[in-house]
Amino acid sequence: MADPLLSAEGISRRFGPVQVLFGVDFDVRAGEVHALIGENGAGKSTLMKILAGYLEATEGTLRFAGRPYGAGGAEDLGIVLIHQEFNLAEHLTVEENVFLGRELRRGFLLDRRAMRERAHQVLGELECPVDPAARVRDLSVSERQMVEIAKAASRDLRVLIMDEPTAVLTKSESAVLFRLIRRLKDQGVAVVYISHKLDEVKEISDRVTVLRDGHLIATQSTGDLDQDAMAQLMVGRAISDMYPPKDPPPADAPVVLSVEGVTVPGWVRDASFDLRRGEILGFAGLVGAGRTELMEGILGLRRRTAGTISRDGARVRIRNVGDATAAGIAYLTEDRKGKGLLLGKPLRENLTLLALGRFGRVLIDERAEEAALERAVRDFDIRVRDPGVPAGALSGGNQQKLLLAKTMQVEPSIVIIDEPTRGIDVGTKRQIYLFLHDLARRGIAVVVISSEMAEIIGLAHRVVVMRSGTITGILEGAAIEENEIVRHATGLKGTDRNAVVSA
Amino acid sequence: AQETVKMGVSIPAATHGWTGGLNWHAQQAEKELEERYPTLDVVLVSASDAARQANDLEDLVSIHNIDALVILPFESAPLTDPVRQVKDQGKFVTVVDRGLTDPGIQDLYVAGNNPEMGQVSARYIEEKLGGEGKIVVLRGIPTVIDNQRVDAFMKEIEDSNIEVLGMEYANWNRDDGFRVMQDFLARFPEIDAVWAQDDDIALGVIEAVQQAGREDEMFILGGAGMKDIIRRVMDDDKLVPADVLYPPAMIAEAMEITARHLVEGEPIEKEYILEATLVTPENAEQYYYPDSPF
Amino acid sequence: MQSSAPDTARRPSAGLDLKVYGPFLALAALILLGVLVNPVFLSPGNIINVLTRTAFIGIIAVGMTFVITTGNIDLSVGSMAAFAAGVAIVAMNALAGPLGSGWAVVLAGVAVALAFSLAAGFLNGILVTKGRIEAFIVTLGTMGIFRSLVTYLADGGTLTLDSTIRATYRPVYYGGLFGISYPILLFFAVAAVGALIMYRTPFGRYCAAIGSNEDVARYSAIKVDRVKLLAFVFQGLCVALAVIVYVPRLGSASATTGLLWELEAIAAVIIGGTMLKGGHGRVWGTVAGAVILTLIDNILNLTGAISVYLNGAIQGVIIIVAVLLQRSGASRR
Amino acid sequence: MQSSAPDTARRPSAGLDLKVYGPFLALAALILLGVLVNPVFLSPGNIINVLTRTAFIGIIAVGMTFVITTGNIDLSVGSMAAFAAGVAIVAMNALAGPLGSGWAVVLAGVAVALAFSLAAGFLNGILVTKGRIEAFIVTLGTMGIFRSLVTYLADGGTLTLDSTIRATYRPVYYGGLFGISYPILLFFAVAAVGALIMYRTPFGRYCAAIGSNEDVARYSAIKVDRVKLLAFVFQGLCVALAVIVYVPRLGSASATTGLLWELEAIAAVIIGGTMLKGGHGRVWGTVAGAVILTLIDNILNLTGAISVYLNGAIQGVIIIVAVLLQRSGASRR
Ligand SMILES: Nc1ncnc2c1ncn2[C@@H]1O[C@H](COP(=O)(O)OP(=O)(O)OP(=O)(O)O)[C@@H](O)[C@H]1O
Ligand SMILES: Nc1ncnc2c1ncn2[C@@H]1O[C@H](COP(=O)(O)OP(=O)(O)OP(=O)(O)O)[C@@H](O)[C@H]1O
Ligand SMILES: [Mg+2]
Ligand SMILES: [Mg+2]
Repeated sequence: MADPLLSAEGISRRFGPVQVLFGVDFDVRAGEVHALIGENGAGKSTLMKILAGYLEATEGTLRFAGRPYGAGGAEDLGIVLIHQEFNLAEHLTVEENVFLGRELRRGFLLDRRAMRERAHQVLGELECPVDPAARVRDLSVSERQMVEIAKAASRDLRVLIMDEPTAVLTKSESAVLFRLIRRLKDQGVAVVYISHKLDEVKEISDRVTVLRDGHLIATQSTGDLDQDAMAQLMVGRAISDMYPPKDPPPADAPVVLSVEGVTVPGWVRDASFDLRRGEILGFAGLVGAGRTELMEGILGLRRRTAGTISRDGARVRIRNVGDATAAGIAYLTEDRKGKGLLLGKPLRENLTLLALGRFGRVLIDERAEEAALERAVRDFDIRVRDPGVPAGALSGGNQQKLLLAKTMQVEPSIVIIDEPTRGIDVGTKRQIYLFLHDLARRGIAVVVISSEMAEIIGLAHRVVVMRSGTITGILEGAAIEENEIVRHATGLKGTDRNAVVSA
Repeated sequence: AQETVKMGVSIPAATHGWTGGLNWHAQQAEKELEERYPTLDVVLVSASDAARQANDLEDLVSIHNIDALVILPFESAPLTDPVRQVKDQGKFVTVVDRGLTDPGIQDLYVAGNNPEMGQVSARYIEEKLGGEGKIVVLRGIPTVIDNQRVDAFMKEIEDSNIEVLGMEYANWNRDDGFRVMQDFLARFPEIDAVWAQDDDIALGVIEAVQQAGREDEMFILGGAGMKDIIRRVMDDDKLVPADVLYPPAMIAEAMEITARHLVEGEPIEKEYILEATLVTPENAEQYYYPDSPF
Repeated sequence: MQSSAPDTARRPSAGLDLKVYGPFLALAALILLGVLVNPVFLSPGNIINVLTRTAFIGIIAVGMTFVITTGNIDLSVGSMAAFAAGVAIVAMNALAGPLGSGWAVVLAGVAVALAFSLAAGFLNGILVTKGRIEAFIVTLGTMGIFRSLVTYLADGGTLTLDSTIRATYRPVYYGGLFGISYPILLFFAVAAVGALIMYRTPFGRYCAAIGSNEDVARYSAIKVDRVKLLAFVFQGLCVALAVIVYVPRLGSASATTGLLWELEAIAAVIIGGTMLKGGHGRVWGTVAGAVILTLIDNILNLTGAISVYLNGAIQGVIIIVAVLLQRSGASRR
Repeated sequence: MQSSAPDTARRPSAGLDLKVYGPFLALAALILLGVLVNPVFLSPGNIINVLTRTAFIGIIAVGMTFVITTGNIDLSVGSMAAFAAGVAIVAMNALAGPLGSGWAVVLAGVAVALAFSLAAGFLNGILVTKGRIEAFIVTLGTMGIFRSLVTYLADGGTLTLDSTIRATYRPVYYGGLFGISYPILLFFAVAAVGALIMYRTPFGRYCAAIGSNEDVARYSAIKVDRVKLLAFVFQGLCVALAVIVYVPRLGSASATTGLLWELEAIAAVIIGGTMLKGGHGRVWGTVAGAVILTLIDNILNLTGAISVYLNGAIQGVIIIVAVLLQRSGASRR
């Protein structure tokens, strides 16, 4: 066995009073993919930030090729971290971001052509269509993630650490990423791979390390583990049947939301669908299909040029989120950091921001807020040791939970959730599925946009498939299975709008 | 030993040339008077706006507990009441230059005469032009002083054939004088005289005129008695044939008189009006203080 | 952005706490200095004087706290004040005929001042929100506009309140309750209300939310434009209140009234611990900041020692040191 | 915030393009206005005058563009200029003895101005980076300090350059090449270099990156503090250059020299399309902005039509309209 390229011994880390890592050992060899898994808040990102020199360890030593190195040195050693939370300068262009801090130059001046070409090439290899001259702030989350990957890939790497890179990617993009990882592997790069998608872990990794509550649980070769075993190690108990049994609403259930011919310029053309009481309606499609944009159009967050929206048969005017909330519609954005949470503000203020009106018209009832926070922490199992910290201090998955809790504060009768389990561990995922299932049973109508096929298939009573801005089909019953969805998503099938496919 | 007498002096901060001179003369006088009268203590404060000057008056009374106040008001109207308050606490009040709206307040008034200054300037220009010609006027900072000067000036030339081509504010500031004059020169092909009203402005104007090479076409009349200008008058510079005095030294005079009255109990008359003297090559020498910064 | 800074994220409470207490520490230090320089400093008379004159800037600064918290800025407050004062004076003098010189006419003047300031604030707000122009530019423009309107109104000179009306109005500045002058009372009333709005009402929360991330605010059903607009209108209101206690003091308005007040107000806000980038508003800090600024002037007057020319330099040094003191405190934590 | 305004999302370039061209459109519109007002406007003499005048503010504004791009601000430039000019004049007068009144002494003066401005910029930078104080406060403080130092130096009056030295130095302002004055040439040289640095060197990118997201910059191994510090020093350099062409104009410096230049410089930058919050620097836009500001003034002086009192108002209106024009253009796209 080759000895490790990068190794960490007895790493501990505390944030003020709270300790989040307890003497963790971890190593990765050249040409190996080492997966790191664990529940939300287990300490994965923290550990990786320490390896990559973004955080100091409270205790423990780091070695590279046997030689100890400090936080400062990581960059020069070729240790690169792709952050779980985006780490791009929004005002700058893709190309500027990719080369930020290590620009190519000719003499004093930037060699802009070279950089543009290089950026083009790297993005090309990642099959990512974005223009290097585009501003990052104009990109979608998925594109941003690809840019992050491009940024990392364009360096001369020795160790590549990826913190949930596929959380915001669709299958096809993930496939591209895996090809990249394999190539790097062959070049002898050591890869650390964090993910909550255990199938991916199984597919790509050679070894798996499991963290739980900041403690090292096990490090084993992937061959010896199946997904259930991994899940069990993570959560500490067995996880059976991820998805609760579906019980669709009766066919005559009233239509609570009906969308007619909505067009969002540049994004969505003439989209129509109905949503029934107590129904879970899935939205599938490739990145850029425009699902998010359609929903944002409905919510009045993007300009609609055409289309009508009816609640319980009556037309409603929705010009902004306020109107939507008044109409009992709540939306959970896919862009947690950019549009979802105020990372600098405490949990309480984030939780109640959307529903602040309910916590006192004139003066805010802070006691009620506290109560709400306690409830939310309980109901959504938000793992935070000190509720005083700002939302930005939560682990990625726990931020997602907080966002979900925030959305539910308005007690909507229609919930639109964009990527509900983005960055959420298997155990909690199941909780969320149960939660959604439960909402539907209580007669609430749920729309789920997800890039995880399994999630759509496992949850949705009906599935709307979109492709580049148009609805290509609405699947029901047995028609809800992978091939059928992919065919519609890729345009092999069904273009006549609202062709209801069932079997 | 004799118990000491405190004299508070409140003046505008040095925000342009003239007030700069004012500050300098005040400080000179402070040094000199404190030497001459061991029992006299002078407290000098300067303020950058009317409200602040009112604050200073409060502080002079409440903190320094002065016996007498010498003030050159930032503006007449707003400071009338604050000064009255000082008076009401039984202090001796000397007002300099800008009269309060209620003259009843002051025990002593040492005044420059703004209307007269405008008048004298107007008369000079009028006769030098032989009663007719085209002139431009550069005004100071929008204040009562500026208005008094300009109104008097306009009134004086009313019934002559002098045409005022243009009027702009130059804020008693060289750069603005230069800027405004440049544009006047661009705008008017023919200018016979410039009333700059202030020597700082005048200096800017001179540069602009020289740059345009139109020195021989016009003359410039400033005001105040800044040494550089007096110098030019002395060397009878055709471009600056005269100047109208409005000496910042008046503050020193006021302090002096007040001090003498306080310490030696010397009797005083209620008003000292320093008339706006016209400085010409003939009498220039006697108004030239080479060592003053102004 | 600053929000997500990992290091600040790590010890959020610490940093904030000091942002909260820092200004008061600085204030305490300054008071100490004052006492050392001259014991008279603590005489009730002096204290009252200082606080009373803080009132104008202080009240305006409270409004500024909201504007800055939403991530905007208002450079026009100084000339807005001059303008409102001017209009009020003209109105009162004009109405003296019909209404006599009693409280009726004063109230009329107050009403006029209010109306104009609110309108001015509304104008700023509309241009920023609907016109989508940087607040800096908008208020730079309106600053010039208001300033020269008052110059125009005064024909370049000074607008003076009719002395008989003045007599009626005077007590509003010089009078008081239990030895505390009305301006001080108003100042603290405004601060208290401001603090209540900032910390306890949805509006305050919304201002902070918008200042820290406008998108999140929009996605959270906050009417971003309306909140911003309201912040500017509230600023207008504060200016009006400041004017109401200013006019009886000097009884006049001119082109130079309120010159550079905007700078002082902003400085008070920043010294108070509010971030210029927005997202965090500290009303009581602003109060401390305003008092600090006036104290500096006052302390300089306590000592006849230094050359008058150097006042500005000493002010500058004290301001920087005062803030440095807070920050270094922060890092010590 | 504005960043992901939904409707712009799809067309990344559009909004920016207008930020780039907007100022030049506004400039064109203004020139048109000027011609209509008074044909003299286009006379070579006037054009040269206007551009020459713009030089000071323009050169300083180029530096300001960098400071603002990094998300900071520098209020001290005006008094820094006065201070540097003052010190340079004193130095030259003092050195006239040993060095005579030839170019030697002028170069000495230039060196002194450079030294002082760079030191001043360095001071600002250090206080902002090491002292971790908001740039607004730091530079507000140093503004007061420099201003009153020059007042002190001049005894409240005016520092005047010895006339013989002046004679040597004079051409630097009034002379030129092919009818184009040196200040103009310097101005465009500085702008060109500034643009090169902003768009073609890593430093320029780092400034933008820091202004856009400081953490990201830090994570990308950018020496954030050093870059900020350099930006302030560069600002100092620009001030020095402005001073070098300013002094020979009137050969004097006083307490009023450079008053409010900071405001004009910042306005020029913002009108030029740079965002006050940082992240985006537009050097050529700044040049346009600076010219726009002087033009407004020039046009007003060229028309006798309006009451002098209202100049400020018209300036304000034009500034707002000029920017409004850009924005509305943006939304039309
Ligand atoms: N800056 C911080 N201040 C305080 N606590 C923090 C900070 N950063 C992380 N934590 C805490 O450390 C713990 C581990 O966080 P970390 O992000 O490493 O979890 P994770 O394993 O990455 O979870 P996820 O899978 O959700 O990303 C969490 O409880 C989190 O609240
Ligand atoms: N073919 C394309 N044309 C234009 N933009 C595209 C295309 N493909 C991807 N994009 C980018 O993808 C983004 C849309 O991705 P987004 O992820 O929002 O789509 P979606 O349908 O909401 O899918 P998901 O919900 O999985 O993100 C757009 O912002 C756009 O920048
Ligand atoms: Mg994580
Ligand atoms: Mg989406």
